[in-house]
Amino acid sequence: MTYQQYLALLPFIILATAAIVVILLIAFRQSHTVIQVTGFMMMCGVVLAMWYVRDTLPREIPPLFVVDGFAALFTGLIIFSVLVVGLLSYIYFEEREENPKEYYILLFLATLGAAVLTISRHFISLFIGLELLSVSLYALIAYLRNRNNAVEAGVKYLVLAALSSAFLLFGMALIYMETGSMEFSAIARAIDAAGMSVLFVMGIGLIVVAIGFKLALVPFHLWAADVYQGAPAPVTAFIATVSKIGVFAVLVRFAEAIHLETYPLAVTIFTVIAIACMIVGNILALMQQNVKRLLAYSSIAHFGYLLVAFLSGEAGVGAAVFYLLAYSITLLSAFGIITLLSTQRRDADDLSGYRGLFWRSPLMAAIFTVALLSLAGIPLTAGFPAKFFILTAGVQQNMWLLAIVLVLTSVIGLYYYLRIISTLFAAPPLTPVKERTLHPFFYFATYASLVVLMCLLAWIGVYPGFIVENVREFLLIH
Amino acid sequence: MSTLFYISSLVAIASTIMVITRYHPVHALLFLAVSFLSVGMIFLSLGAPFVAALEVIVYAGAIIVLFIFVVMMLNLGRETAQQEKEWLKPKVWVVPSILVLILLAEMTILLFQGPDQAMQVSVVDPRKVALSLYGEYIIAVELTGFLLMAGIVGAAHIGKHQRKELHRFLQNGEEEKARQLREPESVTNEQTVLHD
Amino acid sequence: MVLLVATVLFTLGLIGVLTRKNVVFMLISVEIMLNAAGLAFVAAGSRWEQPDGQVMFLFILAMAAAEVSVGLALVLQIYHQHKTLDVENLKELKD
Amino acid sequence: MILVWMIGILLVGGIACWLVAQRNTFVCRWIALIAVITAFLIPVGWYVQHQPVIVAGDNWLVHFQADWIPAFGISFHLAMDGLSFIMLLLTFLLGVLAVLCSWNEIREKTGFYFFNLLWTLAGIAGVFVAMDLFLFYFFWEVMLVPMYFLIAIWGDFNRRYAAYKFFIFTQTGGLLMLLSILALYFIHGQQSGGNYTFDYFALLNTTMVGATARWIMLGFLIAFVIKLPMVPLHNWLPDAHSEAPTAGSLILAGLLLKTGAYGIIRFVLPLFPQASFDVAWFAMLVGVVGIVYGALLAFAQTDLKRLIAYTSVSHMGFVLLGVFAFREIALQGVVMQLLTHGVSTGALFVLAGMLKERLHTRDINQMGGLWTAMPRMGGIAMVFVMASLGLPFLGSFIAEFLILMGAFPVSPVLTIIASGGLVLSALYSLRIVQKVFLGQAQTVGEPPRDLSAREWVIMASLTAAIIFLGLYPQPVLDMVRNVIGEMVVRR
Amino acid sequence: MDQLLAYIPAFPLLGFLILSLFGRNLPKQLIGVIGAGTVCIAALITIVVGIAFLQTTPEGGAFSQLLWSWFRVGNLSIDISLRVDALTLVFIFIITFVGALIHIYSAFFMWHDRDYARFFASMNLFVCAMLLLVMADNLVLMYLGWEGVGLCSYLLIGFWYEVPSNCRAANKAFLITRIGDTALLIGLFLLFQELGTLNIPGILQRAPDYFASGSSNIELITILLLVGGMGKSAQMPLQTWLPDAMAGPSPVSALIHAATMVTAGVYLIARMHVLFQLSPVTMAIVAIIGAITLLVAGCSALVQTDIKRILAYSTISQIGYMFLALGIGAWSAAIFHFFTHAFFKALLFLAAGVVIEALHHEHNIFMMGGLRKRMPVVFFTFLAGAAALSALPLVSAGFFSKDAILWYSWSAANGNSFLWLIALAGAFITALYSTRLMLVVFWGEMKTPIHEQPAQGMVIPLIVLAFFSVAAGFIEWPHNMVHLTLFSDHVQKVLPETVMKQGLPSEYLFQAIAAFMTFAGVYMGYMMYYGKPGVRWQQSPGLSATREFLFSGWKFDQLYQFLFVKPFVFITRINKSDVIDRMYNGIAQASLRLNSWFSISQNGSLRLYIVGVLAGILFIITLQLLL
Repeated sequence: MTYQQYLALLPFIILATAAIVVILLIAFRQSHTVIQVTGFMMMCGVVLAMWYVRDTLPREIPPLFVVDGFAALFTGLIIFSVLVVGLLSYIYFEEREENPKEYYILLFLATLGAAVLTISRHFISLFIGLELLSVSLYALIAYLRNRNNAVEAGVKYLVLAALSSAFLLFGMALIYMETGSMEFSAIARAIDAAGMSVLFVMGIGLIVVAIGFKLALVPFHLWAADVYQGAPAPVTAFIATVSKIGVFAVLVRFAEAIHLETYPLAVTIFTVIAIACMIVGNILALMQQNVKRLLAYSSIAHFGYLLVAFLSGEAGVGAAVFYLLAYSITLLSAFGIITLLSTQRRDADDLSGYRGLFWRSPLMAAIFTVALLSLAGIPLTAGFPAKFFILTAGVQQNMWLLAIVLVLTSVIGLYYYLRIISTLFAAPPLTPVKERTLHPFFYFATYASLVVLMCLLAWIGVYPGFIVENVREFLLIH
Repeated sequence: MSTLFYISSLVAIASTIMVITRYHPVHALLFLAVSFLSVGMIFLSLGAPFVAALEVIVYAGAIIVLFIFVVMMLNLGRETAQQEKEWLKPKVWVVPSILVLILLAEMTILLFQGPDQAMQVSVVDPRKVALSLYGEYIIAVELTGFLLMAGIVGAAHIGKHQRKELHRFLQNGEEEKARQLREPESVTNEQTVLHD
Repeated sequence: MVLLVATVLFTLGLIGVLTRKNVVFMLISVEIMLNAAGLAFVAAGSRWEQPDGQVMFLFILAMAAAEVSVGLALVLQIYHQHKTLDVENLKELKD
Repeated sequence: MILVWMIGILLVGGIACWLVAQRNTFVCRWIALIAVITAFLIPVGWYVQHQPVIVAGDNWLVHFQADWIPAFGISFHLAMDGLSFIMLLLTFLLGVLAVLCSWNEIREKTGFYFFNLLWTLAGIAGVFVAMDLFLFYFFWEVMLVPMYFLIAIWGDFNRRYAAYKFFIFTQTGGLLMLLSILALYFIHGQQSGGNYTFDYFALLNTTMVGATARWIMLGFLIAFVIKLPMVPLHNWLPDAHSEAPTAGSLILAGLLLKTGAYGIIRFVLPLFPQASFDVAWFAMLVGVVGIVYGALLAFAQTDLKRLIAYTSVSHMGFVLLGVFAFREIALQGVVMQLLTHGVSTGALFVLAGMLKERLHTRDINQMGGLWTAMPRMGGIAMVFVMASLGLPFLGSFIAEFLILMGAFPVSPVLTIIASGGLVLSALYSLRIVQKVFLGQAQTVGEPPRDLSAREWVIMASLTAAIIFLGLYPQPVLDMVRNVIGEMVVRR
Repeated sequence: MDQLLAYIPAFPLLGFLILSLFGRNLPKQLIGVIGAGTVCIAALITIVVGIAFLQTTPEGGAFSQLLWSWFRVGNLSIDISLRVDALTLVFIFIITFVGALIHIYSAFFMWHDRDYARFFASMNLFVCAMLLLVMADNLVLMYLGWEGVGLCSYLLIGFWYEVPSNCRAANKAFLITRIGDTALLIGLFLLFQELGTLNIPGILQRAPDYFASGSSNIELITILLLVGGMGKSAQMPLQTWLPDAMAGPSPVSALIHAATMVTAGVYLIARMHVLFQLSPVTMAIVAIIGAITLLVAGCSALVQTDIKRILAYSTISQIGYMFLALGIGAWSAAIFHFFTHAFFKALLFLAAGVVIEALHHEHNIFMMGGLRKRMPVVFFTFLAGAAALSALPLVSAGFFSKDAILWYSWSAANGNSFLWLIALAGAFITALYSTRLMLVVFWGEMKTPIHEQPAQGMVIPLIVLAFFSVAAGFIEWPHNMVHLTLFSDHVQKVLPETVMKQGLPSEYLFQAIAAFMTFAGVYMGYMMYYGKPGVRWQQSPGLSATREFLFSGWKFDQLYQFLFVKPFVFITRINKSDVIDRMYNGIAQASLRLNSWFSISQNGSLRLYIVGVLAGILFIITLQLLL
């Protein structure tokens, strides 16, 4: 390993260090606040490091990793999401858990896993990244083990994740058996040389199970709602954003390496899955009264949309990145509101609790509304250009079926977003809800960051050009 | 060599069937040990002595012990067996089994569709593995450390329990938590030792 | 041939996960599946005379250990809270 | 640049209203009023300045272009021709009235209300001047959201249902249009050798054949006819109109429906001359069905606002009939219809709102004999009822006359059936007067008061507008002559 | 002189504007002065214009004035411009002159009404619209007037809006005439499509060259115009609205539903005579419709008991005469009958109004009686009107006009004996019901006490009208008597001369027969009703059924109710909630159903979730196997 390679890995090393640092801080019995601030700084450090090494990219670290613009983009997205999740976590855990510190270890480890996924170009790194993410998530989901059926959610996630990992491994083994290599590009070369084989395709099929599980694609989506509901709100936000971004990144990299679009079977499978996601996700959400579950279903649908971009090949990558960015910001602000509204007893996931929020707390409701409109893909919010670019990608590749299903299902989707919005603006219940005034500083900071997120949504919604240009620029680095 | 493979394969499959059909947890775990051991034999027959040893030590040794430990701790004995017997009615397992068997059949067909390679046995010695592990895959090893750390921290946190009323078997919970912490660590140690 | 064995083991594990209601048994079955996948890797490694298969097996081993430890911790919690290990009792999160 | 100013004033005014309302709702109202009036005065002032230029007949009067998302060939391109100018005038006129008629009606959450109102108007104004298809779609959606809030928050009892329905219907159309826009974008891009752009003027040069053109055209058309609305895609309209607050109904009926017609004239016909000609007969048929069907339904209603809403369905059928006749006379009639329907139906909705304010019901069976107490309102109502049934010397007649006259040579049978709609329109229109104003006075409680000064201003300006349009429509016709002429030539 | 034209409608319009905007704040006297005064001024201007016209016929046979260009689109160019030729002059004279008299009368008649201003506003608007109708230079402007008078008719029939039946009558009137109007409108479209213009002179000039006589297009156009005219003029089968329209105040009935508006159809056909002459079939239809109508309405008039309904049916019947005359090409006779009819029918309505007012709003003639002595002025004026209606020879204006129609119905080229017989029968019936009306109302015992005597201002118009009812006929004598044909000379500047058959019997014979029929009618009425209170002869069952049938206006209302109204109301009622809505609700329901199905999969069971994963992999592998 050369200096250059180490340099390229610097952000990831910092990320790993963050977990260690937290352990040390715990060992030195530092307070929650200190850990939080340190973690925040470390994450900022990661971003800075990423910025610092930007010019040296792309850099390969054979055989496991490659750090290129694509990875930088996705890692940036992940770190950005984690920053917000961390912020949310503070006020969330401070009053709920007497022992919130290990949480940060797990959080940073999971982030590390997701970040590793974005740079992996080898089955081993893929697998380890994925497992690092999963194992941390088991614990994170069940972190508040006495509350909210967190343990139930944890067990469900664990069993299914382990199962899907088994599928992943078996699929990888089959591919390895066929090609004699676990490196994406080597696999592609081997396949080019030897031609496509049955085992190879079957291996891909099995890998789809694991990826599908992580991304909560139909029919591997069944866990999503339960886990979203059971997990602590910031963790849910984490699952919905970071873990999915990481997995999606590696999926795209793998697909690009082996030219997935040349396999009709894979295309068919993904098309069917995309359509199923869009339909099932949206339909399931229709009557849902639990906001977290509803967001779970909506995220199923959103990954259906995202698959449209994924299926459009190279043209779709930019769209997908943009979409993920918009989607993360949106979801983070939504979960931010849920976190802010959550009480000590339970998460604010019952829709009836949101009744008339606009008249009690206009700013919060405005943030939530903007987030929901963005999810629905309404102009002036980031969701609109995001969906637009995805449709552009789809139409460009003449995927009319997908495009039309996307359109029609987004219409169904509108209904439930509007349902929440209507609730926010409905007449408030008579009993006044007491305002929480704990931790004024962090409370304020969270609030402020949510406002920033909202503005970001609006800014991207109105002027997506900046992001588009930058994404393009980054994607050219490879 | 291939005789060894066939015999151990049959043993592995048979004992695995036993694992999933046993009512008593301890019985099942014992069959699991058998299964792991026979898989270890298969490894040997495939020319991978190093992993064969690891299979025996870690899987059959550490992991099964961990299971047995929990089984013992929760006192999953005859009552559980009785319960399992009630749960495992044919109507519960028939449909899933048929589905899975269909899957098996399909996968088998696909396996045989693929080019049939004659099984060749070439020994990959531990040295080669070690070089590879600490050569190109060194970062992966480091990451595995983090993976295990996640496991430890997670298990440690979740294993704690705040309830005032403790189950009678769990009154000395602290101790048990400490043990749990220890188990995964032992795995890391073993690895480190093995690669030295 | 090895793959066939691995497949059979894998599907047996799958049957186990599906049919057993006891969480511990489910975890055991998952271990079987992981083991089967490991077997496939080792077989592949030996086919190509590479150490990579065995290296992968090592990682699987580590992951299985980590997973089992968290899993069993969860089993303990479940037993605390529900006084049973029946997964059918874990149905509070639903539509 | 004036176009940007117009939209910008409304947007900023909206935000200002919201912010100020926390302190003082009175000031908030005045801000809203001043913002809209300013926006109204801008095109008027411009007209006064540039009258000779307009007469000289340059189609495109004002241009504004700036980069927006250059990577996708999206620019912030606004432009105004005669048609846009007319629609803008209507928009701001009704906008002023909408603000006025919400003056006392909205007592809660005033700031947010005016924010939504002004933003809706801004969106509509944007739709009328956007010359970049992406931008057009953007504005198309921007006008929806605040409108949704207007219905969902300040609406009547069944407001949520109505708001959903409104949003979902229009959004369905909108997204289909988006698909079509994209398809057009790529086809044009490929034809012009990689010049991917959403610019209207560039896309006009796209050549398409056969099925492609038809499918793409249908995407646009469906979006527009949902807005129009066309039977059988009209179902959002009665609910939305009847549940919306008065100003909401006014804007819905007066402006939002017009965006659909505007879209057809501006985009469908010029972009797909052949394809739209191919469906013309069918579209005319559906238009006629709409005329008759809407009239039948209007007659049956007992909810006043619902009744008026169905009359819109009926009247908008004329638009479809006229547009797809591809005759200059008919198209001119369509433009007139847009204006006059906006004024007359808007006025009827305002009246319905005033009645509701006084009687707390929309059920016409519970009204009657109101002329005695409110002769002024009765007289005004008579004017607009007559406008609705197409009495000459009111603008609606000119519109319907021209449409039918233009459509007659194209399809006499359909035109004759459509003319039958005139008889039906008399049926439902007279029913309004009869049930509400004539008959025995209801003696329950105090008689409702007649129009206040503010209401009088609203109604008088609408009345003046409709009579002016009826007696001297020539300025309007001159304004759009070139636009329409070009379209007919294109075909 | 051309520039004066606009003032004729402008003054009533001014009156309307003032009264409608400020009416309720003005004192009643002022309202009356404005209301009646503006029309009187219009009448004066008309007379000035008329004299100028008669002195020197203007170039092109008409005064015309372009006010402004209404709309120009493509080759369609419509102006607001007025045109007064000989035909129009007759009409505007009647409208303004009779209108002025009726306005003066109303100023007193309506004095006690609460909505005095509204009444005059509507009346003024009506006069304005009616003037526009007849003065219009193009058919679109004429249509404006056409619809405008419909609106005013609607407003005035429903003037006393508190009574629901009045409103129903108003609605009915508007709707039925609207059907005709729509046909007229379609006619305009067709006309424009063929000729490319809607200017009346242009049409009249181009049509003969463009259309072949009897071609299907011209037939269609003229039939559509005819239907328009039938609606306004209450001809079969669109006549049912007129009797109900009597719900309005009497001056309204006099002005709108007797003198002016209902003759708009006559005007239209006369105005478009060139087109009609090109289509013989339509001409025949016009004549037949006129004939049938005059008979049907006359029979109904025989049995009515409401004084105004009698007059209404008689109006329908008399307009039937006019249509008959138009249909046989006796253009000037038709217009002449319009001219005289306007006077005597307005007179009759106004007088009836006085009677009704005097008897506490009593409409039933059998509750009246013996008014001859008590209200002599009214009696004599009414007598003059009734005489003119029944066309008493030589002493009434009605004789001269009706006799001409009877004569032409036989002798004109398009006439025949059948039409003549019907017209003759009509004359008999007319005389019969006129006599009945006179005898029952003015002779016999008094059954209702007189409540008040008419004001002086109401009597003067009656007397003026009575004078004209007697004297108006003297300007046009039958050819065989005095050679004085002022009226037809005047009208024939515009309208063609009637084409006669060859070899006709002596005109005296026809006059004698007609006179005989009239006297026979009078005599029969005298026999049946003189001194016989009540109507004992009606009590036989067969007759009473016939009476019932005639009384209800030949059951046309019931027929329409059954054929059109009920089905229409039924359809609208069942579809009130919009079937299409059901479809969308169905979609929504289906989504919700799907939702509940999918929701089953989210039952929280981990094992089910695993089955889901299994299903997924099974799907993938099976797909691979199949592909």
